[in-house]
Amino acid sequence: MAESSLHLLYFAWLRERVGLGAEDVAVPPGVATVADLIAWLRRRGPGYEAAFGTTAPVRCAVNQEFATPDAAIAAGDEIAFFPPVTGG
Amino acid sequence: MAESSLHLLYFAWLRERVGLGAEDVAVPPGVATVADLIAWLRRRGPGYEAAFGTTAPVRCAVNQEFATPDAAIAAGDEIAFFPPVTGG
Amino acid sequence: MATIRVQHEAIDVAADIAALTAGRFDIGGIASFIGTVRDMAKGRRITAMTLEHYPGMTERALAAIAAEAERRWRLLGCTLVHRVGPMAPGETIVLVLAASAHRQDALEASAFLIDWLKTRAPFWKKESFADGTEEWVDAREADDLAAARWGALSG
Amino acid sequence: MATIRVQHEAIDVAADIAALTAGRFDIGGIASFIGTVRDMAKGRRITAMTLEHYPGMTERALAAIAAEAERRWRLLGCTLVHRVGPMAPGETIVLVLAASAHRQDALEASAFLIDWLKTRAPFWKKESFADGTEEWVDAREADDLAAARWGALSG
Repeated sequence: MAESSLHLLYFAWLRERVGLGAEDVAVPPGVATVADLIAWLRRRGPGYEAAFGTTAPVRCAVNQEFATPDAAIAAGDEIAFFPPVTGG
Repeated sequence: MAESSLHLLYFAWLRERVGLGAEDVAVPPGVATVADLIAWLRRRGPGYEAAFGTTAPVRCAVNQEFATPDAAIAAGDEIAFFPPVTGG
Repeated sequence: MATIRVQHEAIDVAADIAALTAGRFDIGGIASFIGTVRDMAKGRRITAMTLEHYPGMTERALAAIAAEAERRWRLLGCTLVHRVGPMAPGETIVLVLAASAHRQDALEASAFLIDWLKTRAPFWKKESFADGTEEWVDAREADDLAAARWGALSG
Repeated sequence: MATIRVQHEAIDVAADIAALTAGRFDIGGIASFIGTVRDMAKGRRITAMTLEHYPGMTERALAAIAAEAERRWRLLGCTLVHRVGPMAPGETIVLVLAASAHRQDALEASAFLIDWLKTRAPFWKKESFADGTEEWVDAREADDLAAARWGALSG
């Protein structure tokens, strides 16, 4: 199987730790869920490890809908990572 | 005992039926409660009977505090009659 | 602390919000309720609404309602403005504002204030209909029920 | 039907109330919630608050929240305006308006709208303190509890 291209977004302190707000990545076929993607991202460098390797809660949206770690992901998806929301 | 002088106020449809918004009255000693006063007022004329002799609910305030029919009244009191409130 | 006003003039909501919040940096939320004149009642078209009140008692009753809200919730400000006299459909009859550090206090207090105002402040509405007739508005049982859920006067 | 806006500009509460009610004579009440920036957090003085959001998802989330309110209550109008970017203490972060024929719908809807907005719309607050440090605001458990009392998304 070919690699999947994903559009990733990072917000708030996840953006600051990763060091960028958006990127396109190509992930190997085994990365099939949000949890898989997080595990794969953590191996990409210390910024990712600082963002995803903490006990602080991280939330996710797939194609602009809140998603849980077991949510499936597919090529072309827009996947965003961010802390619990604090608007209002 | 001497007669008691009361300051009476009428609002909304009670004012319209009585035909005036305010009056001072001197009531005989036996008129000791709001209920006594209403009974006494009803004998004063058709306007009063039209105001107080109906099944429509009438509310009362003695010295600007809501009062029940058994509330005592005394010389110098300001006593207001009105329908249930409908503000806001 | 509360601002209480009964007035013939139109209610300026923005001015009252500005007055409540001027120079304040401890307020986290302001909840408000604005009551407006509708143009229909019981299927009939209304051309005007006239509010009568009991001068003196009105201000006392509004102050008592505001004081009760300030006892029940942690408020940083509270405003009750009620219009009297004739007004047209679309105009504002009443403005309730409650300010607090955290929103729940303001939200609950504003609902309480309007519920109690509707059942405990001496105002009476008269509707003028398009056919020239006028009618005093009957008290709504729904208003009594809404007010009752807050329980009795404390203290 | 709902008005949804995310903006850098200051929020003009009076203008949004006017827009919601313009030409309408069926509205009996407008409930609102205005969230403002406080100048203290955890005992420290705040000099600025910066709101980040997720463009695209934000508008979708706000529209979904408004649609849910319109399903649950009989509303005649609904406005959600949220500011983003930097703002000073005392400024308005968020405005919620709900209009209805009878007040209970508007009051409950406005409380619901702000509770859900705080837990379901992708905004993040960063506080700048007087000592030059900055901190992302942690989500409040109280907000989750407030949102939870309205139950789950319907339909």
